[in-house]
Amino acid sequence: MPKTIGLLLALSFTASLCALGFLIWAIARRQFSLSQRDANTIFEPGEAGAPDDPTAFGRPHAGSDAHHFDAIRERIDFAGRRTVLLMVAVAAFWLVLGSVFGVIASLKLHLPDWLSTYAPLTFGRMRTMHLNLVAYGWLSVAGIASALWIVPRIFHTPLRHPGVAMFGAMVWTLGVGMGVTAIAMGYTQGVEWLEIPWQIGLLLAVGGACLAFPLVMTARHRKSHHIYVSGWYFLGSLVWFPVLYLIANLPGLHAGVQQATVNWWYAHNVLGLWLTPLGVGTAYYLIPKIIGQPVYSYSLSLLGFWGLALFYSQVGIHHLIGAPVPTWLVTLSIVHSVMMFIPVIAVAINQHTTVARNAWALKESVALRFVALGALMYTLASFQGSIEALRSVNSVTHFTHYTVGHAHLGAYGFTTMVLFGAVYYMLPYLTGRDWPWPRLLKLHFWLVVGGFALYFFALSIGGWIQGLGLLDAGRSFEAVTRATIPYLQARSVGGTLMTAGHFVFAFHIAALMLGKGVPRPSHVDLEPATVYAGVK
Amino acid sequence: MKKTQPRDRPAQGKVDETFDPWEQVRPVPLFVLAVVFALAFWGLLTYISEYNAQKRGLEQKAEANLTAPVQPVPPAEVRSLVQAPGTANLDAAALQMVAVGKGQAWSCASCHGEAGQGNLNTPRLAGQPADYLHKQLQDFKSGLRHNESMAFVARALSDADMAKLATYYAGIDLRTRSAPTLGGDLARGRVIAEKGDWKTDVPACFSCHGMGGEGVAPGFPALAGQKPDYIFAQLTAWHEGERKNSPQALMEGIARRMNVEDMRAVADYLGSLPPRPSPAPAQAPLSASTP
Amino acid sequence: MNRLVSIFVGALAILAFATLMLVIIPGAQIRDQAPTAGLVDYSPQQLAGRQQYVSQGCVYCHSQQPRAAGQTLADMAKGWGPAPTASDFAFDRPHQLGTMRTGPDLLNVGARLPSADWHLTHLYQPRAIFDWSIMPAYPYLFKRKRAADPGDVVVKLPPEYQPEGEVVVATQEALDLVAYLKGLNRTYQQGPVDERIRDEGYALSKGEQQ
Amino acid sequence: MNKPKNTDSSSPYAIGRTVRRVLAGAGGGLALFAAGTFVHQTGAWDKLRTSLGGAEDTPALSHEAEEKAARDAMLAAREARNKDKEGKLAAPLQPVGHDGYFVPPSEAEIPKGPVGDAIKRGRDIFVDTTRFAGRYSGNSMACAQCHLDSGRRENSAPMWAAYVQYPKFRSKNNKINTLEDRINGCFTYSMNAQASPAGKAPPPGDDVYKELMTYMYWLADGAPTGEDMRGGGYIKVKETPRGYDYVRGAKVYEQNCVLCHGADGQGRKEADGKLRFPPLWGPEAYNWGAGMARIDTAAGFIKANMPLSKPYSLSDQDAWDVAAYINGHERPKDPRQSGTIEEARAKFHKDEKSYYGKEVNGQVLGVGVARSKPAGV
Repeated sequence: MPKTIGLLLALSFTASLCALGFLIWAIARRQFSLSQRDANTIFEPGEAGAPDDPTAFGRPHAGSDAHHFDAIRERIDFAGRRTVLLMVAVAAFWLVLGSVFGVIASLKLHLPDWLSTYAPLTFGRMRTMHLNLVAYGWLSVAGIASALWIVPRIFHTPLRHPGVAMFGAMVWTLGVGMGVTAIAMGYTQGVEWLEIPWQIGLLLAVGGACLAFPLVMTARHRKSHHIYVSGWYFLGSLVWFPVLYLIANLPGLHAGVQQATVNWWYAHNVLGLWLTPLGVGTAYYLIPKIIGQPVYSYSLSLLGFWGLALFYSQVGIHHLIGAPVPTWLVTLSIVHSVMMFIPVIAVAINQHTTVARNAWALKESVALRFVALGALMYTLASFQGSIEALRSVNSVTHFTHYTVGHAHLGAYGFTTMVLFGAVYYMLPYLTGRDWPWPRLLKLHFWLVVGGFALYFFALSIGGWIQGLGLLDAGRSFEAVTRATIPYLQARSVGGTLMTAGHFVFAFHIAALMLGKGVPRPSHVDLEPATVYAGVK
Repeated sequence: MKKTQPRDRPAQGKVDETFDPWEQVRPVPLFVLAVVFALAFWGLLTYISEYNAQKRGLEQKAEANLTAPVQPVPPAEVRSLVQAPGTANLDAAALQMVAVGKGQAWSCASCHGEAGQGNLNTPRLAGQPADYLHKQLQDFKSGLRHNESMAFVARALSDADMAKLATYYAGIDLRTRSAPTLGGDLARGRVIAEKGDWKTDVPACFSCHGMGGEGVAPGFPALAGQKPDYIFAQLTAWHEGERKNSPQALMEGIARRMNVEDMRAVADYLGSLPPRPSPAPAQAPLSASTP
Repeated sequence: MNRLVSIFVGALAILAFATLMLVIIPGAQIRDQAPTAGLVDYSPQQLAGRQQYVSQGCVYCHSQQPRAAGQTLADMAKGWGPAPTASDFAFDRPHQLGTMRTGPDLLNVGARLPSADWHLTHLYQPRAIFDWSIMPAYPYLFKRKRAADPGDVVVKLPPEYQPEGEVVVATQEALDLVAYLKGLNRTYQQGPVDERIRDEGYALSKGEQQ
Repeated sequence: MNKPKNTDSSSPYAIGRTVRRVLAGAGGGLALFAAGTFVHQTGAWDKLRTSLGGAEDTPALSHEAEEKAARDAMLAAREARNKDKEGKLAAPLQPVGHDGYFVPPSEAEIPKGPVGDAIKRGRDIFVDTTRFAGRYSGNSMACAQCHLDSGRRENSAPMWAAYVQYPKFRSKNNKINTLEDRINGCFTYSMNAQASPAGKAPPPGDDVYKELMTYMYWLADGAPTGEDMRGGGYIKVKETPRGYDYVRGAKVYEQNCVLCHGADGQGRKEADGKLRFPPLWGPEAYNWGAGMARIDTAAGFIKANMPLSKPYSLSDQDAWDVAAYINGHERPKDPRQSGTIEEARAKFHKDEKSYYGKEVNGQVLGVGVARSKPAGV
């Protein structure tokens, strides 16, 4: 047995290290290269440094002289316009519904006799519906929408097969709706993150494939020589998610502890190889785009992307530290969790230096505020996650609300914030109108930031106290429970503020889509024929 | 933070159709390289130390296997080992409470087992001094001893009921012992039980609970054969101040001065003792001090 | 990084490697293990109860994996029982190891709380026993009746929770769930130690320090 | 993959620069790692963890390690001195624990062979006198019941302090006493050997003495002869202005002693009928001639040792009172008493603090109570 263990550990780690070493060597030797032409290219003269953002109120409109290429972009945007708009609307709906369920679940933790008469309203189901709605309804849908919008832009070509994408979006939405209904009725697979029964999961698979296909086709027909870093993340996540979802859902195959390893391999990879790339890819596009400055270093982009793939893919078992799984497996995941510092530092330098050197833009653009804050949260969440995976820290935080706080820092503080920014940025381009009430944007921002701060700190402190209590041999469960209740109440307040922000967000989207807002000057006659003509 | 005026920026190079965000050509910063290397060293060392620890752990386990712990009596035998308590003792009301319950109270046997043998932190009741059991039930009712489930039961019992139940369980002669389930150091447990740790004012358990831990009426419950998980749970509860109903606060003080490993060791040792020592112990006591 | 194929192939290769390390090899290692000697498969009623456990989402607050002594003694002190090994879960489909302890660990609840009546009272209204409990009540798993019919299991309740002039009886779902909870008991004697699979990193690192 | 189109020397990707950068990175990494390891080694990490409330690693009882170290040092110094031909090395210091008391050897240090066997037999007699020296034991007591922790406990007349005091002159019998004489006294008074099957204390030169003395010799290993050792004997409790009082003592007894010694002072019985806690008066207790029958001695013992696990928990006043209460009960008669109680009081109990020959509860104490039948062996 020691031989096997040694062999496996050595194999995994040397493989990862070799890959990393090769990557660094390749970067250093300029094997991945940008052409000199790329190097000289930034933005249009005059476009550089000008915040290009429809949420930058009070400045000359985007679409003024500075942004004459918007004409081309608008043609590109046009092809996928309806699909993206539909998905944003659906995502916002799921977000509102999901966060209402989340608030109900949160309230039930300190008002346990509230709404206890009907099975679908019980905590175990409310919490599950919340998770599935926000993960597969809001984050995935909004993330794909942002990918559908950004990928054509960075490839300089309109979205191919938008009809297929539209179909895929509908099937996916149907799948999420049916899945959540099934959970409410008590039909669940009983495994965290994989509750939606696989029969309904097939809808997600079909829908996902239909959404991925147009993106791959668009990438194949790209008009740019270079694939921008956002593209790597989007394309990577597109191949990763289907594999993950299919393997984890193979019916009848997984059982017992083995299923637990599959469970956390999947659950953490959904975050790491699906939601994170969608968020990072979006941030990688929006931050330099809004600011008008290039990201700091191409080499770091490479290190960030491949480091994420190498290390994030093997961190999942840190959810099973101290569990009945092989020791070597846990160690493997702990080491890879700490290795996550590498890609995170790389991404952090690239994104934060770009923002920090152009801090003025934060004042101008609400969208940038969301995205930059989200990117910052990504760094924090990843650092926190790496530290949380250390055995001594994990002993305290495992099994507690601290972990819930951490999960929300990643899924909400990072991904959701970035996607808020993406929606605020892209909708004016897609609808051709500006946001009707600029103040609502700021209201939304402060509601979710304030609410989330309360939420996160309450759960982190409360969870830490809970964890210490659980480790204290003589402490009764009563004492531990009583100690956490004030923090759970604070969490409910924070969650309610966030949900209020989501209502503002959804209302604003609805208003914009229903025709409110000042029309933006259009650059082109949006006829499909001219769209393609313009970019070919 | 350098504030850059947007319009001050010099135009960068020549115009290209590639109008999207892009990345500058800059090598990986040195400190990032250093972090990568530092993490690589750390990871490598973690693996090596893990591998060695694993190997050593297996060797230690192989040694530990040689000293096989006491074999527990399989649960199935528990019942057959109950020696019928003197029928004169049996009270119909007590039997009713034990088997069916009374009012809101669940039946005793449903948690403590048909023979009062207990499991994990549900204590063994068989053979405990009646006065001790009676006092505990009263304490549950009054809240002096805090246990919600037992308080729930005790609220439904009159003082006479408690006395009957205490007599009933005191009369059960159950010979099973418990396996040491906590993995404690049995040798250390034996030292604590037989000799105590006088320097920290932890007297030998046996000095009060009986030479074999079989209990000394009225105040000192039997420890021999009690569930190790229960003994450990109670010791830690005293240690932490969660339980505080021992006479003269003796156990509160003693447990507070014990460390958790000692509590674990002694719980395992006491549980694995036979409930009633045979009249002549097979081996001489390990310098038992009997004040 | 200007070619699609290299991104796709690289991404998939890395994921395949991760799958090998995290899913396939551990899966093979775990499946080599025979179920622990004392472990018995669930009865049909327990399986039905397990279905209830899954469907009510109990796993989101209750773990089923006490921690080992090498990591902490607190789990033992709470009476949650010995740390299990992989082969103690051979019949668990789906697994319910759980990651939260908003409530106590339940792997051995059938050993420490084997009373069906206790569980019925507690499921109907946890606060009838623990006034500080934040566990949901499950009134929809019970029926109120004027009088119990033969064969009905009446829930024992304190006066303040007893509906006036009615009795509370358990539905089949509640009885199944309780049967499952009573069956949760891994306190049988474990087999030889070296064959067990569980994370012993804590115990090992402690040994290393000494 | 594209080949670089131009590789001019100023490019950051020239091979020389690359190698230098990677080497610098590796060096920096090593330094970072070393710094991290150093921080970890200094314990800063553990401090941080503890300050955040993380569980501290529970150390083994520190006093045990300290005591073992003290003994090991003494033994090593002794060994070195034995080897030292010129006699330049100083004599080893006595082993002392963190509390300043002498550290007797641990059970593990009992040598093998005849000496070790004698030590063990002595220990057994000491701990369970009725069983291993039942022939000479006239009540239900044992040496270790007043000399706690098998004669090791400081301030409960430990054997390591007693051993180095003999032979010495005792006014009790007005002559030089050897250790054997002293133990003979224990049997005569504290063990009330008159009621034993043998009817008297062990005869001079008996194995009981040899074994007990071997055990005591071994316990005193490393203690200097003649020294008045710290923690030897019983403590002296200061006299209180209110003096001692039988009636007040009854209350103290009720609150602190009844649990173990019983309201009747006869101890408690185990399930198999064996006596658990020592009787404090009556036929199974020490007789009127024992040192413990003096109220000041008993108060010293009680104050420093009782109730078990709670030393020094009673106030001086309570210790005096409860000692008076206990010694205000009838017990086996003083074997030295040949005439009347008054004579014996004048001769043997003059000026001492005891109720011997005084009236308590309407009865003159000292008459003595005897067992209904001698315990068989």
